[in-house]
Amino acid sequence: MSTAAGEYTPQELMVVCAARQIRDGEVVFVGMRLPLIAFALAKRTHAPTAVGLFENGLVRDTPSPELLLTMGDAPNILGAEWATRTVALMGLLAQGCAQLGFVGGAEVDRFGNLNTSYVGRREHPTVKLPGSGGGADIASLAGRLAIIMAHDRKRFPERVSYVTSPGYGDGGDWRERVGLPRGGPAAVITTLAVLGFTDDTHEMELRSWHPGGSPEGVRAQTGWDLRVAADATETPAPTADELRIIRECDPQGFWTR
Amino acid sequence: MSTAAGEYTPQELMVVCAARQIRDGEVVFVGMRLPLIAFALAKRTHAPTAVGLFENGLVRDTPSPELLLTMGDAPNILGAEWATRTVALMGLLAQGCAQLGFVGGAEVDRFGNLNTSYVGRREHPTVKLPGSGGGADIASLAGRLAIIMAHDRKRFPERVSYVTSPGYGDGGDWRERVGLPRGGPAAVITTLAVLGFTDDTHEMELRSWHPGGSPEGVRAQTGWDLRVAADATETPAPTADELRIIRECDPQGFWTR
Amino acid sequence: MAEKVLSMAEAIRRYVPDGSSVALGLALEPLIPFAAGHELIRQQRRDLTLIGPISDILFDQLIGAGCVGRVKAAWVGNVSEGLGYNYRRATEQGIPRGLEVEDYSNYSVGLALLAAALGVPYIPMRSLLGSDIARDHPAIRPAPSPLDGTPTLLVPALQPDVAIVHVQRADAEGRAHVWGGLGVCEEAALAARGVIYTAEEIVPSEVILSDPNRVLAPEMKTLAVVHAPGGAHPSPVQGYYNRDHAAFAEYHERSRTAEDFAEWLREWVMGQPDRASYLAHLGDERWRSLRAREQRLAAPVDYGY
Amino acid sequence: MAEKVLSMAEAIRRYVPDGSSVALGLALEPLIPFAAGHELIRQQRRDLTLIGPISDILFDQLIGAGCVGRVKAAWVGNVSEGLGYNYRRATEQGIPRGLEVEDYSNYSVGLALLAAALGVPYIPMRSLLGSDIARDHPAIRPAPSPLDGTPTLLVPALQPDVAIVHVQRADAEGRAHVWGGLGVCEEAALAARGVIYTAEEIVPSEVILSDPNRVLAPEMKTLAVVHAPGGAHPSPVQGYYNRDHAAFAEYHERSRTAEDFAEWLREWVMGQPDRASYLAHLGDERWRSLRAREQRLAAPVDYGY
Repeated sequence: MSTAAGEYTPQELMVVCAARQIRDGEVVFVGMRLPLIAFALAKRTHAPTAVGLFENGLVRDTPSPELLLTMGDAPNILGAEWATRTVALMGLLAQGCAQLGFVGGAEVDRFGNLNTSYVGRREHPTVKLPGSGGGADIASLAGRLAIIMAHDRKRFPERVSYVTSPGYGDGGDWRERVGLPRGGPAAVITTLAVLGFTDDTHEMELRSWHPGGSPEGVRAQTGWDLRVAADATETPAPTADELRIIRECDPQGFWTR
Repeated sequence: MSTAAGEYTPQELMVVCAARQIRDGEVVFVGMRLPLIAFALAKRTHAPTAVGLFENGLVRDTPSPELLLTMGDAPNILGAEWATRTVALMGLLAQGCAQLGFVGGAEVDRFGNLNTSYVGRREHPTVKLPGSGGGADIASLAGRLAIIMAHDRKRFPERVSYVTSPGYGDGGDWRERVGLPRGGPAAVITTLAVLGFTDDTHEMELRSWHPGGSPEGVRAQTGWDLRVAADATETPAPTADELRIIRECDPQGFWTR
Repeated sequence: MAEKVLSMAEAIRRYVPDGSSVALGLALEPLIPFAAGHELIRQQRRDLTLIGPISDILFDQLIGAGCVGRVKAAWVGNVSEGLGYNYRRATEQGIPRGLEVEDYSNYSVGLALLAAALGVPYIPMRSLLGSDIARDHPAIRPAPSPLDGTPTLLVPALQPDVAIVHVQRADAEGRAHVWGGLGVCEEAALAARGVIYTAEEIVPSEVILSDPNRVLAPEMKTLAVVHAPGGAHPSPVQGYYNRDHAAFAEYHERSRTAEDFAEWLREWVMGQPDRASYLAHLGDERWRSLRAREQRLAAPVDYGY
Repeated sequence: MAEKVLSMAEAIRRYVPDGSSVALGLALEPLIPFAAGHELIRQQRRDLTLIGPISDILFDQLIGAGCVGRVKAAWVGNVSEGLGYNYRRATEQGIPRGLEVEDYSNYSVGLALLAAALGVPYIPMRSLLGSDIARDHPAIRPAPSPLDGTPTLLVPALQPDVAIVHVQRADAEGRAHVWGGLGVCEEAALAARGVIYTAEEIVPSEVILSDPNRVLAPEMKTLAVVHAPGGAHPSPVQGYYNRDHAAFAEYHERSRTAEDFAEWLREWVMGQPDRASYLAHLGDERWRSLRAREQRLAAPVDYGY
């Protein structure tokens, strides 16, 4: 894709969209891969006082000085403000201390439920995915959830076959009914679009399509009759500054090319 | 009191009796006051590989190099093999890792129940005692319990008015019935005697009276018709070696005079 | 990151209003925040709920000064000397006022704080089964384990409004290093809505961040950091000063009657505007005699890569 | 105190028989005891139950080598590369054998180990409510909280037979220092019936005892200490060496088919009698390039008095 700021990759745009989910001063449960860079980008732009939590037991108020392939890489530990036990860290999440959390997924459905476990029947899966990690905890307990996904019809079924990380179940007040204390997906950031959820039914809806795409293009890659928000628009392209910072964070393009 | 080894105080004899409860290799939940010295004495005589737990979060395999007035005194922390959180330490107790625990008490009854909370009615106590501390946990969860007490009729009622630390309840299989996972008092070491508990009814019985005393003297200071074990005998006096070590541990006699 | 350093008076005024539930004395016998407690007394705080395992004589002082409405603790007294006379007067005679007492044991109060720290409603335990602590406790309740039907006691989560934690060192941003026996410091700091640190030293952030495993809790929990050298006296601070055993004996003698205690309070608390003047009153020689004499440094640890 | 140092082969032979439940990979991505895992493979251990949050590719290797009957974990795969092919083959096709999978999340597996460490039967949580992890889990069960009737999930205590923990340093008596993100190392070490430490360095006891707050667990839990420099490669060890990202990519490529994996296994595990020969095979230059280049020492801490 290209912009006045120059060429960029879908991953770079997703990082920018993810960073924009982070508000200044928020406590953010940072996941793996793209959110690692989104957290660094947000810190260096509009959210300088955001704080990052990592499920291996880290809290950082500065982004790692080097690219991370895993959250347990040595540069993420040096300079952390707290290095502790996973349960102590996750306890903060369970208390409601994290306003925002990120997760990735292999499949997401109309109500934001995520599958990262079993494609096909649980007893005889056609694909066994790695599982929850901390994802299901973040989806259960964070104040808002941002989901990062590749976008195609196969990954966007109307109903996932297995709910690893609870979204809005079958919609409406489902989370409240099953006893989840808060939260739910606020955004799905994909290779094609940014999607949100309606306030009442909690059904996914298109909020913006990426430059070069279209609402119809997004709908064609979605496994149900996707609603389009009344004020849906094109995703603002990355700025030159945003791209510069992303490339400083990931000079080899390990996650963003 | 006096012996071939010379004069000694009731506290010194109690320390010796407490130390004798510790078997080599055991993990011992050490309480406050006399057991602090008993642990040091046992380590330096017959139980060199015993390990001590302290509820503030310490494990020591060497006794403190100096007299302790509290388990949190600095000399008890320096050289500890583990300094941790109380819940992590107490978790070992709850798992059943401690073969022996010590507690003190203000009142003990026929079935080894201890009161360290309320003399008189709970709502309007005549004496408000400090409470459990870790005592009730040790009494609930240690493999065997050794109780250290001053001995007089008032402190040995037939039934304590308040059970801070559970002994054998009303006897027999009471501990099993209320769900305590193990344990129960094995010894009551007093200023007058060492007492144990019968295997079946778990009633207290006199095992040995201290030199200069008599079974009748002990019974007279006990608030019920105290049984005397068939093989009850006089408490062996401290040896010269034991007294020397105690006095090295407590040169000012803070706890032992 | 914002600076959070306040004076003791300001930190207490701002973050510990009347009626607060306050966890303090969390490492058991060491690191007891006496300076903070004395400021609570000077500011005549009322209706506090005190939470802690064993706070040595600090709870007794706060109770005697009339600051306390309720105690949720495992032990209240004078560790090396025995009973707490103010605690006795309050519970036995309602002097200076009556006291609601919720008895815990050390493990159960630790589990109650841990449950709050973990964001879980309760923790089921087997300690205290059959005890009158469990029978009389207003919050702890018996329930068979749904797993196998065996008896347990459910210890509900206990969330203090504020935890006051005395530490060896903290930075201005609100991160603290603490070492020695930790008691329930971590559980209380994570459970509380917010934490006030009183610190022997305020150090540059680089010192704290050089050892993130030693940090007690993250900055998001911190309300204020107070520079309070000597702030735990007469309790000990590993690496800084030892327990002043004589002060506990002295307090024991001087708190036997309400009148004697009032005199003690005038001399050591009301008559001292702050900790500096308290230490001056203690006297240089006595204070020096308590200071650590020998350094015993931990082996170096390398966080490099 | 008894010496507990054993060779890797002897420690695994003595303390991890067929059918054991083994917790490993407990700090998530760092400090994964690959050397110990490879010894399990060489000794052809069978029917193991693997317990851990995320063990990066070590679980995949043990599964592919046929050592594993059951997995209780939050995530099995290749953290920087994606899926674990051996895990897929075992669960999708029963190659080399079928696998029972008990899915956890990181928090729930941590709470399960914590419950065992605390000696409590279970911990009730609100994470995973409404998820299929909870619906299908053989041990986790729903129950309303007896306190207020709201839904919770009860996570039963999980006690591994043995925890294998890779650490920076340990003493011969069985106490270890570990630093960095701790994951569930402490919970697993305290929960397990016994612990095997594999350590970059065996140091004098004075080093360990100089910093008792840094000790992971008491000696009473320790079964054996193994000197295993480089024993976590390709995972990182703070202060010692970095993650060998290339090795994870290489493994990803070379485990796509069962045949390729067999070849990889011959080269890196079966063909190497021990870790020294593994490191020699890795080559001096590559190993040197991973070693920590810059020291970043923690600020000194004084335990003196």
